[in-house]
This record gives sequence, C-alpha cells and structure tokens, in this order.
Amino acid sequence: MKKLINAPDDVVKESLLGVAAAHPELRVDHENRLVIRGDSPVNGKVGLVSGGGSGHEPLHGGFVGVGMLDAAVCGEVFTSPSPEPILAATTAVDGGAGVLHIVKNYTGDVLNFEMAAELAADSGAQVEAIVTNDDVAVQDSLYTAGRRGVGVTVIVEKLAGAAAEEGRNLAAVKEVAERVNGNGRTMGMALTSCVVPAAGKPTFDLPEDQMEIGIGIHGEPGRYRRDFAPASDIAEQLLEPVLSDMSFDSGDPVIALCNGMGGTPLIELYLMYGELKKILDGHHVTVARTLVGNYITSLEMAGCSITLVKADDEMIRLWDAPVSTPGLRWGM
Amino acid sequence: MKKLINAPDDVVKESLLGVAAAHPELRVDHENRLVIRGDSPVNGKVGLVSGGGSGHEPLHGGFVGVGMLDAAVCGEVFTSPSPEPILAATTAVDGGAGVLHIVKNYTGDVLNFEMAAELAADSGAQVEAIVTNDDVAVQDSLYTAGRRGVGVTVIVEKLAGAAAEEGRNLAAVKEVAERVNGNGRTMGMALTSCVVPAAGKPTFDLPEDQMEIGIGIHGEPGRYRRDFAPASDIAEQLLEPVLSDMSFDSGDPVIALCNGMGGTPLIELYLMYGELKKILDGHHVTVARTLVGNYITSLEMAGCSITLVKADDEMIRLWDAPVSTPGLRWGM
Amino acid sequence: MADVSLAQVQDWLVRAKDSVTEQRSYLTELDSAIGDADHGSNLTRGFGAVVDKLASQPAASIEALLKASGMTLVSTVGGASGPLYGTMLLRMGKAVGDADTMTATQLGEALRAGLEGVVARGKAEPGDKTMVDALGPAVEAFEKALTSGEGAATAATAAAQAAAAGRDDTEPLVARKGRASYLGERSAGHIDPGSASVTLLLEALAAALADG
Amino acid sequence: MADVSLAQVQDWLVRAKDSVTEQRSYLTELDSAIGDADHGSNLTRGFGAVVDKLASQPAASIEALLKASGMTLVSTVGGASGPLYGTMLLRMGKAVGDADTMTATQLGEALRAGLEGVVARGKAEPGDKTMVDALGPAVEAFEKALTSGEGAATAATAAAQAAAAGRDDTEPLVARKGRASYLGERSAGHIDPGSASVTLLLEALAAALADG
Ligand SMILES: Nc1ncnc2c1ncn2[C@@H]1O[C@H](COP(=O)(O)OP(=O)(O)O)[C@@H](O)[C@H]1O
Ligand SMILES: Nc1ncnc2c1ncn2[C@@H]1O[C@H](COP(=O)(O)OP(=O)(O)O)[C@@H](O)[C@H]1O
Ligand SMILES: [Mg+2]
Ligand SMILES: [Mg+2]
Ligand SMILES: [Mg+2]
Ligand SMILES: [Mg+2]
Repeated sequence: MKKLINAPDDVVKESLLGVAAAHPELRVDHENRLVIRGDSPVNGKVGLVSGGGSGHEPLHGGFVGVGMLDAAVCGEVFTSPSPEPILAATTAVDGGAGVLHIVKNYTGDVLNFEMAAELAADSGAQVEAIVTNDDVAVQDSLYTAGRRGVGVTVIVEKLAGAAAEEGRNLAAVKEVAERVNGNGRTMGMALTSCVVPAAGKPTFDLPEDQMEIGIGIHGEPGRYRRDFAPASDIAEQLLEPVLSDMSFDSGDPVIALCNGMGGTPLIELYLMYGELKKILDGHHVTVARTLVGNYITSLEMAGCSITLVKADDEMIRLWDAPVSTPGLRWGM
Repeated sequence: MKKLINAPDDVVKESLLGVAAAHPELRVDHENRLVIRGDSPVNGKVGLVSGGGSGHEPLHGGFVGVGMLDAAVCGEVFTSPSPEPILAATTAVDGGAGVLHIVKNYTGDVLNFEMAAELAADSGAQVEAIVTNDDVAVQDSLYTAGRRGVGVTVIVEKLAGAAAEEGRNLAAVKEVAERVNGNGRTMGMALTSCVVPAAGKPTFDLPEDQMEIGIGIHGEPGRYRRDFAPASDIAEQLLEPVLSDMSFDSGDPVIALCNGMGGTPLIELYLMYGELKKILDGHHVTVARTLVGNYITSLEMAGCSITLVKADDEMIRLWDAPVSTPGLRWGM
Repeated sequence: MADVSLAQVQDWLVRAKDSVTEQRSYLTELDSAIGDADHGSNLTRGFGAVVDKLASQPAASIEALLKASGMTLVSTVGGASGPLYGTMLLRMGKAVGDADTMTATQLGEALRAGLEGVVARGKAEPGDKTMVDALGPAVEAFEKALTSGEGAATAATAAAQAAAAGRDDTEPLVARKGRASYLGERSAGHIDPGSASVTLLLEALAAALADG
Repeated sequence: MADVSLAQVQDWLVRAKDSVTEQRSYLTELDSAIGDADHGSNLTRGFGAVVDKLASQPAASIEALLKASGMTLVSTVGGASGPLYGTMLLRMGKAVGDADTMTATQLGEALRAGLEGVVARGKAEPGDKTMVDALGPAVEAFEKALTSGEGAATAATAAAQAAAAGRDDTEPLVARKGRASYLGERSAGHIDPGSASVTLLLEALAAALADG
C-alpha cells in the first residue's frame, strides 16, 4: 500500500489538520472530529448535520459552509462515527430552530445517528433525521438492510442546505430532503478496488479484464461482475436499472451527477457523461443541471456513478442558490 | 488498462462531447478541440488562451470562463496541439485588445504556440506569450530545455484572468502573468505511474516500495527514486528544493496550491497539506490563500505537488476576484 | 458453586481485548469478503479503549463496569458493531444491577438481556447472518447448561461452543442485515464477521470463568 | 544517373508512413523510457494524415507535395516532433522549388535545408540527444556520397546508415533538449526516439529511391 499518510490509524485525525489549515473559514473540532461552519450556530436557522465514515471526500466535510451543511462528523475510514461526536455536532449547530441529521443508509450510520438523536432529545434538542437510500444496485430491498445512501446525498445536502439558509423550519427542510431523496436514484461501478489504510491492501480483487457493476462506496462487492467494456456499454449498464426503477421522462427538469469514485481522471468522467447524456437524450430525459467530478468517493477506487434526481422548479431554484463550501461553491 | 473510454484514439474528442453536454455556458469547437467562453470574444478585453496536451484536467478546459481563460486548446493526451487550433482559438477570443498565450514550458507546446503566434501575427493579430516554468525539480536548467511549467500555471491563469477581466491592456496582463510565474515554484512526486490511453500500460514501473520525487505531469521520470516514506518525510522532500530555490519568508502573503496528480484521494491531499503547512509555519512562510485538490493532473497518477507563489496585495486581490469556471469558481 | 466476581467480569473484557487484537486480521479478512474490511480494527480500537478505561477508572460494581465498557464501545467502535456490542453490555449491566458478584443464573439472565438489546437495536432475526446467529445459540446453550445443573464456567464453555457452531452455520446463509445484505446471493459462502467476534467474546468469557 | 521524380518523393512519404506505423510500439517504447510515451502514435497519426492528404489532393510539384505534407505534419502531429518534422519538409520543399523532378544535388541541398530548419526551430546542437544527432550525420553522409560521385539512391542508403549510427550514438548521451533533458543523467542509456524516427524516414527514402 502506497499512500500519502503517516500511520494508518492517524489518517482521519491528520487529514483534519490539513482541513483546518486550508480553510480558516471553517472550524474544526479535532477532539470530536467535526468540521463546523465558522459562524455556527446560526441563530434561528435549522442546523444540518451529516457524517459517516471518512474516505468519501469531499463528502461530507467538504460540503460544510453557507448554503449547505452546518457540520460534518468524520468517522474512521468507512466506519460510522459514534453517537458522542454526532451529539456534539448537533449541539454545536443548534441555533434554536432544530437540527436535521442527514444519514446515508448503512446500518452503522443509522444506529449511531439514532443513538445520538435519542441522547440529543434527552437533553431537549429538536432533532429529525432523513435517511438517504438511492442506490438501485440493491435489489430485493425489502429483504435487506434497504438501499444504500450514495450520490443523492450530495444533492440532498445542497437543496436542504439552501432551504435551511432561506429560513424554513425543520419540518419544511426535512420535506425538501425527503423530496430529493424520494426522487433520486443512483447506480455505480468500479474498475479497481480501494485500499483501506488500516487494511493495507485492496478490499477486493478485480482481474484486469473485469469490472464490478452496482458497487457501493465502501469497497463492498457490487451486484455482478462482468467483462470490462467500453464506456458506451458501461453507460447503458448504469442507466438501465436507474431508468427502469423510476421514470425520468415526465419533462420535469432533472439534476444529473456524474460522480467519480476517486481514482478516475476527470477526462474519463467527462467522456462517461457524454455517453450517459446520449442515452438520456434518447430517453427524453431533460437534464437541467449537471455536476461532473469527484463528489462522493471511495478512496482511490477507479469507477463512477450516475445519480439522477427528478426535480421541480423549486428544487432547481434551491440548486441554483448560493453555496460556499470547499467542495461546492457558486453564487458567492 | 482499464479506463472509462471507448477507443483510445477517441478519448479527447469524446471527452469534449461530455464537456459540451455538462457546460451549456461554454462553447466547444469540436473540430479544433477548443473550449471557449460562451460570450467570446469579449469586446475590448484581452483574450487569454492556454492549452497543451490533454490529461491534466481540469487544466485547461476546466478553467475557461469569466475571470480566467477565454479558450483552452486541447491536444491529444500529453501531446501539444498543433498551431492550427491554437490559431483558431486566438482568433475566436480576440476582442480587439490582443491575446495572451499562456504556455507551459515543454518543447512541443512552446514550438506549436510559437508557430501559431507567427501565423496570428501574419494576419494582423496582437499576440503575446508567457511561458510558465516553475518546476524546481529540473536542475541545471541552463543545460536543459529549462524548467517545466506545472502548478503555477493554474495561478497564472487565475490572476491574469482577473487582470484581463478588469480591463487591463495586453502588456499589463502579461506583466501580471510574468510576476506570478517569476514568484512561483513547484515540486511534485508520484506514487504510481499514469497510463496513457494510446500506450495502454503504465509509462513507468515504480516498485511497491518506491516513490518518484521531482516528477513532471506527463509520466516523465523524476529527479530521483527513493524508498516510499511517510507523508511528513515527503513533505520535507518537496519543500526543501522549493524553499532553497527562493525565499518565501519575507512576510509577503503566499498562495499555496497542494495539488493532486489525479489518483490520490482528497483525504490524503488534505493530510499532505497539513504536513506541508507545519513545515511552512516553521519557516515563517505566511500562507494567505490555499487550494487543495486536483487542479493540474497527470491522468490517474497517484501523487501530489506543492506550488508556492510569493504574492503581494494586488495579487491577492486578483486571486479573490470573482471567477466562474467548471474547475474554479467563487464570487459569482 | 462459586459466584462470578467483579474481577472475573473485568478479566473477561481484558481477555476479549487480547483476543480481538490477536485476531484482528482474521476479523478484517472476513469483513473484507462481505463487508468493508474494518471489523478487526473496529473491535481492536473499541476493546482497547475499554481496557484503558477500566485501568484508569476501576469500577465499583458489575453494573458500573459493564455500563462504562458499553459506553466506551459505543463511543469508540463506530460502525454497526459499536452500538450493537455497546447496547449488549449496557443491557447486561442493567440486568445484573449494583453488585460485585453474581450467580450463574444472574449471568444467564444478563446474557439473555444483552441478546435482547442487540435484537432491539439491530432488528435482526435468526438466520439473517449476523452476530445474532452466534449470540442466540450461545445464550440458549448457557441456559440449557444451567438447567442441567452445571455452573457458570461449564455453561460458558457450552455457550462458546454453541457460538462457534452458530458462527460456522452462518457460512451458507444469505445476509439480510448489515452491509453484507447488499451482496444478496453473493454473501453466501462466507462466515459473518460479527458471529466470529461473538465467538471470540464467549471464548474469552469461558476462559475468564475457568481460571477465576 | 536518373533524377529523383515527384512519384519517388511521394513514395518516400508513403513508405515513411508504413514504417512509423509498423514501428509505432518501438518508437513509443523509446519515448516512454525518457519521454512521454507518444512518439509512435504522434508519427503514426501525422504520416497517416500526410498519405491521406496526398491521396485526396495529388500535388503538382515536389515543392507543393513537400509543403502540403509539412503543413499536414505540423497540424496533425502536435508534440515537439510535429513542428520539427513539419519545418523540415517545408524547408525541403522551398529548397527544391516548383519542379517535378530534382537532381541528387538538389535533394542533398533540400536535406541540408531541412536540417537547418529543424535546428532553427528547435535550437538543438549536435550531442544534445535529439533527432539532430541522426539527421546531421545523415545529411553529411548524403553530401559525402555525392562528392564521391554516387547517385541519389546510394547516397540515401549511406545517409540511412549514418542516421542509424547517429541514433545508436545517442544512447550514452545526456539529453539537453526536449522532455528527455528533464531526466539529467538518467537520460543516458536510452536511444533518443526522434533519432530513431529520423532513421526510419531515411531508410524509407533509401528504399523509395532504390525501387524507383
Ligand atoms: N442489524 C444488525 N443486527 C445485528 N448485527 C448486525 C446488524 N448489522 C450488522 N451486524 C453485525 O455487525 C457486523 C459488522 O460489524 P462492523 O464491520 O464492525 O461494522 P460495519 O458493518 O459498520 O463496518 C456484521 O458482521 C454483523 O454481524
Ligand atoms: N529542441 C529540439 N530540437 C530537436 N529535436 C527535438 C527537440 N526537442 C525534442 N526533439 C525531438 O523530439 C522527439 C520527441 O518527439 P515527440 O515524442 O513526438 O514529442 P513530445 O516530446 O512533445 O512528446 C525527441 O526524441 C527529440 O528527438
Ligand atoms: Mg465499517
Ligand atoms: Mg508528447
Ligand atoms: Mg465492517
Ligand atoms: Mg513524446
């Protein structure tokens, strides 16, 4: 394993030192491993807290700032943080209008955020949670822990963040988050495995002529393995399960995220987006807003995912609203 | 070789299809492989053209937009574009105030931009060029093709772009570019090789226990190979040649770019920046502005580079000026 | 038959820490086949913190000891297993109450309460290929041994054996809870990491009681 | 002794294309040792375009043919070698002028002009480990053969041999121009890719003149 790190166990802690050094506009709580908006708590604003295992950067720490998250809780690599720091984040961003937890659907995250919410409620805080679960790779989701939360989380954080910034109340911000999640679907794939620092070697072996379709963001194996194929084929394999799960051809504006898993260069991600767009055009999907890049990653894994959100005019307005975070910034 | 591509020879062409689909605010000239600001030519504004081989994304196409480049010329992967498209870009962005070519110092780029400038001059255009050459890895630069242009190019494009946007004339914009380049130094390293699509295999072999210090951005071998080391050591090895080449402890504000080579995850880049910052603090270098992320890459190469620019108040003001490009955006 | 002492409970947790630390790669290996390759490091970190905690702040009762350990696990393990093992110890402590010894019957009740806590938190059913598939049979075996007149040490040995059998039985199962469930049919053919760590914990318990 | 015809010049470029296409991996291999692994694909693309161009727009004179080919190289090769080889052909065409045959002497002058063009554009000196180290000796050998009374075909064979020798002599050199110069001492021990492609071009010339 070759990585730009010191000791594997210190990766998250030391990476946060860099975040603090690079972003004086943010506050870093090194003890609890939190990235917090500099002006938190914002009086009268709903506080947004997300978090989970590290290794998905820029998600979540890179999405803290005006118009998006108030705090991110950074667990060990691919390991949910414990309730204690989640509680600390909740307290730190509570500006009196309640706090929304944005949780990706993984058992560890759900259990730890649940325990934290119980503790916060005990001390009188008003906490709601939205669990994202957009990964169509998970079939038979009734017989499993349910679909995983992946790419849509970025868009939930952006739109709920904009809604909170507008001063909406907790129920209304939660409603936006649920609307985005309910209308979002994602499918991802990998060309290579990631390497968890503490493990020191690739999580899975993927032969040079194979790819894994339907992966999550933790090096979990995917839905199936298949012979490595050209980008145009891969685009078909990613979009087929998305488009057959939900219809996106209503004419409603669609937000598309062509996301890199970390190790794939941007030139390839744009090429993939070109292939995806061709298919979307053929299916009469009207993409109104697009992001192409590394937004929710799996360390150095090579691969990509496509997320589509069927939006409406209000959601597009919230998308366009100003945001100022290390990972997503416009309008200010 | 596993990449998200179709045929290796179509990578650049097809990637530009994705750029066009994702960025309706830009214009893509598919024949000449140009990415052009949507409102080009801007009347009375100095036009900024950069370009070179592809594979360094977001540089240069991702830096086209208000406050930065007017056009990027996209050559084949790691291969300079020819004079023809450079000339086409020059013509497309010439708003009557002349055009500045921003060229990274590589023989191919220099020769092709030179020929294009001669052709443009023949047809009456006013063209100046700035050749960036910030790579301190190149020793004995008098006996070589000179130092390579690397990380500083990003900062030159940002600051010259802001100066042009303010309406300064060609000589003044060029002066800003030269000031940035003259005060910028970069050193980079690699943990793995990149894979040029047309070659289909790693450009160099780097054993699992070795790293390459002093690399460029084309998979060229570096200054030396050494045993793989912890991030804190690597930070020392990168900064030593930078700080001994130029002094950055004058108290002047410094702009720092901790750049990923493409395949290194963000969590590691932030960790590296933490290590770099510790050393910079120890040397009384006052970092005023920081960028951490993939800005000038070498396909999927794992590794990083550090660029320091000794700035002044005006340069900081130009840095802070609004910019709206796919790869760098703030203030608008 | 001797009661189980506070010192033995503490010894259990120290042995548990030694065991997960020693088996760190084995647990992580299992987790990398059907999970995310961190179960070994999660538990090593968590039980390491538990032992540190007990060393710096000795507990006055079994309840206090198990509660402090449970809270420490919750706050240091993260992942799915943190809240689950944490809840298990918290419920065990509550069941025993404020005492510095407990009878074998009380230990059996505590284990049962721990199992119920894990099920309440994680909502796994038997056969879902989780730690419950080792913990459930272990608690039953413990209770059955007591019914046959055995003491705590022998019952714990039986529980550890039942856990190991439950662990091995997870191999052909298709996971329905936790990360492994995302694999569908592909989760079959691998042992569940949590059932393996439950087995280590019960083997540690048996050893602590045997030597005590 | 027969003059060199327009058809032979065209045949040269077709053979050059075949040769660089066939040796694509070899050239790229050399470039990956001390450059950026694209010399083979650069020239394959460039000479492929030259041949396409000549097929679709037959040239009426040697000057027109070489100019069109030079412009095509400049506009399709990119990289350092595009402007250099392009300039070489442009200067050669200019030297020959508007004719459909040329004497061996004229060809020698054209090659000399081509070399001067490469040097003017790239500013390399002999020993800098560039294409000049093959092209320079080749031009000299060509001129020397003419002085000894040989014809164009024999002179071209001598030039190709001198190029090959120059190519091999680049191996121990430390590069001072182009990408390879960034390697410093580490560029020694490898043949310069441009000197290898120059050799292929001169071998193609010798073959075109021998068969013509
Ligand atoms: N809902 C659940 N109920 C009971 N046990 C579970 C549940 N989900 C997961 N587990 C157990 O947790 C183990 C994984 O723990 P660990 O790897 O530490 O956490 P994570 O899956 O978050 O990485 C699984 O092997 C399984 O035994
Ligand atoms: N300044 C120069 N003068 C002459 N030849 C040069 C010069 N710079 C580079 N070359 C030649 O160009 C060759 C490399 O060509 P190529 O790989 O196509 O371009 P690039 O280096 O831009 O990738 C080198 O092997 C060398 O022979
Ligand atoms: Mg985990
Ligand atoms: Mg090149
Ligand atoms: Mg796990
Ligand atoms: Mg080359």
